[in-house]
Formats: sequence, structure tokens, C-alpha cells
Amino acid sequence: MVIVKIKNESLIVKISGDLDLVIAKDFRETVDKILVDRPLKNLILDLTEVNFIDSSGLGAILGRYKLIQQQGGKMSIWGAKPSVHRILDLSGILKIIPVFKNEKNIIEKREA
Amino acid sequence: MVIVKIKNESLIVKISGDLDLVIAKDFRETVDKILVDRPLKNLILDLTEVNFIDSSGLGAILGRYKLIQQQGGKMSIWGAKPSVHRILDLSGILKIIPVFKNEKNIIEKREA
Amino acid sequence: MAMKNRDNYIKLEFSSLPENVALARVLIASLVVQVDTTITDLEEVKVAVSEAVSNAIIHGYQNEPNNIVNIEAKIVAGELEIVVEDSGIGIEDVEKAMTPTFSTHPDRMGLGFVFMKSFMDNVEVLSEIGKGTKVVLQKKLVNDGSCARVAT
Amino acid sequence: MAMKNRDNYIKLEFSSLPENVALARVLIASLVVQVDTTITDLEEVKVAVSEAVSNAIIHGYQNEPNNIVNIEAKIVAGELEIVVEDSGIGIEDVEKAMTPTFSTHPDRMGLGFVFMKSFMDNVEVLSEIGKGTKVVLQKKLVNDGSCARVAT
Ligand SMILES: Nc1ncnc2c1ncn2[C@@H]1O[C@H](COP(=O)(O)OP(=O)(O)O)[C@@H](O)[C@H]1O
Ligand SMILES: Nc1ncnc2c1ncn2[C@@H]1O[C@H](COP(=O)(O)OP(=O)(O)O)[C@@H](O)[C@H]1O
Repeated sequence: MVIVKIKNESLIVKISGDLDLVIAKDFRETVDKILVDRPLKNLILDLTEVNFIDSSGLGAILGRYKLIQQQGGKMSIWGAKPSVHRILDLSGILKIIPVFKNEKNIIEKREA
Repeated sequence: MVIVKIKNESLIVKISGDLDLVIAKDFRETVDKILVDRPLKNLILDLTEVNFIDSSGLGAILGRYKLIQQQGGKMSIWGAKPSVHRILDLSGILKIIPVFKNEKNIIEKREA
Repeated sequence: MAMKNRDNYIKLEFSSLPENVALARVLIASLVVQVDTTITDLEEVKVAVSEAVSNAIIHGYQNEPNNIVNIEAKIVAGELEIVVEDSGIGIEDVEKAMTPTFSTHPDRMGLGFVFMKSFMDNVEVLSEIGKGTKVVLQKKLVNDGSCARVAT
Repeated sequence: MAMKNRDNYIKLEFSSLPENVALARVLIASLVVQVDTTITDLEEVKVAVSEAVSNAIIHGYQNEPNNIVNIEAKIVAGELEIVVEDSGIGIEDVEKAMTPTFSTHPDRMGLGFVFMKSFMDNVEVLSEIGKGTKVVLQKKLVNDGSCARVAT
């Protein structure tokens, strides 16, 4: 599932589930539809609820990064679980897109 | 998974996962091994963590009910989720084994 | 979400191990959640599949692990059809076998076919002694966009 | 728990729909958790299967939904072997296809084979133009009784 929120100049995209080719397509189409009408300064990708990612998901992330770069914006990633973080790392994406730990999520996890 | 606890004269059995033929076997063997050495007054079956049950699971429950009855003890069931409760109901087991809502569980659910 | 409610077809062959009942159930559940159906429908299909597959292993193959169970499932226009097949001992009298509480095993409740019949719209059993048993389960899945996502 | 680490065999045939990548992944994960393996092993196998099955659908069948993908998996003495097969367009130059970042699709990263190779012990690709592609993935599963249950 892909949920989007626009806050000031930022597009926040929250993905839930397994980020494979099905959700990658959803993600790509949803973001591109918004950015084509309205270039924004930031694309924040919230991966807190993503349990799995493969190269189709990575491709969609990298593609959105390129798009927002072209439009002069920036991209960042939030809250990837360790298994997802590992794949992001292996792919080299971490070297070009900054990844932050979502603090709210960390607190929730500690309390669980 | 089947976890047992003996408290005074009660055998508390907590099952987690899908109560199909695999866990039914585990449950049957675990309980029977204890009761053969040491007849107890109560068998309390905690189904809070059971997500699924089929007729193999029901058969194992009914069999343990018969065993504890023979030994002069009683059986009760705790905390079945709605989908599990429905199957217990359809099978007629609810008419012979009392089913209680696990209060702790209800509170946890409300807070979730 | 894109591509919901498309027709789909799967066929699984697996060893007659008790652990594979869960495997078959999970597979069919993954298929059913592709349709925006209700959680109740999903639960009912899971029970029916569990019963049919357990029967193939326990009765058909008498718990011998080195045999093959087949399960085929298709969704066509929201209509689910599942076929569970074994090449085991077969059923002598299908009508009798389907009678509520009838079981050839002392520990079992004889509710397998009862659940299949209550939870599916249609159940057909084809069996031949020494050849095996084929159970066909059919159900029209209720389309309910509001619930399906919860179960994924 | 009873009957862990037994040999097992499954074979799944399914329509070449994108949604079925998840289905194949869930099925293989259900098989792997029967062995008391680590969560890391489980995650790695899921990625490798996802890549191979996605390739069959996207590249092999060029997203045509009415074709059949086959996946066979067996565990023998803790050794997992998965075979993913399509009857699609085939690969002209397998060696080139397996080169990191090589892709015939502009939107894709060319990391599918890279992930298969990093996450499995052995990857073999057999392909013939116009006939199809067969990917064999092998991995020795680490036996770790302390972790497997978490993943079920
Ligand atoms: N696949 C099968 N192969 C052989 N016999 C079967 C098969 N399925 C069912 N039966 C027979 O039908 C009977 C009733 O089945 P069912 O209603 O599922 O109850 P139960 O599994 O509790 O016995 C079984 O006891 C068995 O004798
Ligand atoms: N099953 C297949 N059928 C046909 N071509 C394939 C298949 N699998 C892979 N290929 C070819 O190999 C290339 C590399 O595959 P891969 O490493 O998975 O990267 P990607 O999927 O990102 O392109 C693909 O772009 C495609 O040309």
C-alpha cells in the first residue's frame, strides 16, 4: 500500500507491505502523477512498514530519486528495518540517498 | 507451539500458532505425558495466541477433555479469537467445555 | 491498488507431510487475498483447504510421508475452485464418509466434510478404492473492498 | 516441536501475474521455516526467489499474464534447491545477463542476478532463445534452533 501526504514543500510517501514489483509499480505511478503537476523540494520515503524489498523496489526508489533530482529537489529515506536496510546498503543506494532512523518508530519498538 | 505450566492443581496449556494436525499432535502428546503421571483437577487451555483451528485441533481438544473427565478433573478454554470461537461453536464443543474470555487479553486488545 | 480481481491459476504438488497442510493453507490464503474478499470468506476457505489436505495425508496416505498431494486453485470472475487430490487408498462409501461425525479414526471427529460443506458453496468428492480421492471445492468470493487489505 | 528438518518437496505452477511473485515468496518462506534456520537465511532466500520469479514474469514473458511459471523446491538434509522455470523468450547471452548492473530494461537496476548470487551458495542459469529459462538456486540452510520460530 502506498499512502502520500503533502506537507509544505515535501511529499511524504509511506509504503506498507512487501516492496516488490507490484507495490513498486504503485509507488512509481503515485509519485510520478504528483510530481508531474507539482515539482516539490523534498521526497521523504517512509519505509517503517516495509517488511521486504527486492531489486524491483530498489529500481523504483532510484527512479524516483533521479526524477526529484532533475526537478531540483532532494530525497531521503526513513525507518528501514534491518533486513530492508541491508538490501539498500548492498545495492549502493545508501551512498546516494540519505537514510534516517525514524525516531518515533524506534520508541514504539522499544515499548513493544 | 505448546507451553505448559502447572499451578496448584491446574495444568495451564498455552498454544500459539495454527492449531492444525501438527500442533494438535504436539498438544495431545504434551498433555497426555503430564496427566499420565499426575492427574490434575483442572486443564485450562489458553487459545489467546491461536490464529486458526480446524477439525484436527478440535479433535485434540475433545480428546483431552475426555481424558481429564475420566480422571475426575475439569477443562476450560480461555481467550479464543472470534474466528476460532466460531469454529468451536460450530463443532458443538462450546456446549460441553466452558469458554471464558481472557480478561488480560481483552484489556491488551483495547489498548492496542 | 492495481490489478485486483484478475483471474488467476495455481497448482501445487507437495510431499504428504503434516507440515505441508499449513503450507497449502498459506498458499491458498495468499491467492484469496488477491481478491478483495471478506475476512470471513478467507477464514472459511482456509478451514476447508486444511480439512481436505489433512484428509489426503491422514486418510488417503495413512500418514506415509513419501507420497504426493496435489492442489489446484483457480479464480475466474471471483469464483474460486480448489481441487485437492491424492493417489491414496480411496473411500469405499463416499456418502457414508460425508455423514457428520462419521470417521474411520477413533481420535477424529468426523467433521472434515461437514466443515468443507458449510464453508464452501459446493463440495464434490470423486474417489476410487486403491486409486485415490479428488475433492472439488467451490465458492463465490464476496467482493468487499473495505476488508481485504487487513488480511494480507 | 515434532518433525523438524525432514526432507520435503514442493512444486508450484502459476500464472505469470505480478501478484504471484508474493505468492511464490510466501510459499518458499513457509517451506524454509520448517527447517530451524536463521532469519537471515530466510530473508536471503526470499529475495533470491523474488528476483528469479520477477525475471520470469517481466523478462521471460514480457509481462504477458497468460503464461505459466514453474517453481520447484526441495530440502534434502538441510540443503535447499529451488528451480524457477519459464517458457518465455530466453536469454541470448547468459554471462552478459549476469553481469552486475546489466539490464535490458531502462527502469531496472540489473541487480537480480547479483542478489541471487550473493544470497544463495550456487546459481545456475540454463536458457535457450525462444524456449525459456531455468534458474537453479542452491543454499545450505544454517540450522539454528533458537531463531526459526520467530519467523513463522
Ligand atoms: N482423502 C481421503 N482418502 C481416504 N479416505 C478419506 C479421505 N478423506 C476422507 N476420508 C474418509 O472419510 C472419513 C470422514 O472424513 P472427515 O469428515 O474429514 O472426518 P475425519 O477426518 O475426522 O475422519 C474419514 O474418516 C475417512 O475414512
Ligand atoms: N527469465 C528470463 N528470461 C529472459 N531474460 C531474462 C530472464 N532473467 C533475466 N533475463 C535477462 O537478464 C537481464 C539481467 O537480469 P537481472 O540481473 O535480474 O536484472 P534486471 O531484472 O534488473 O534487468 C535482464 O535485464 C534480462 O535481459
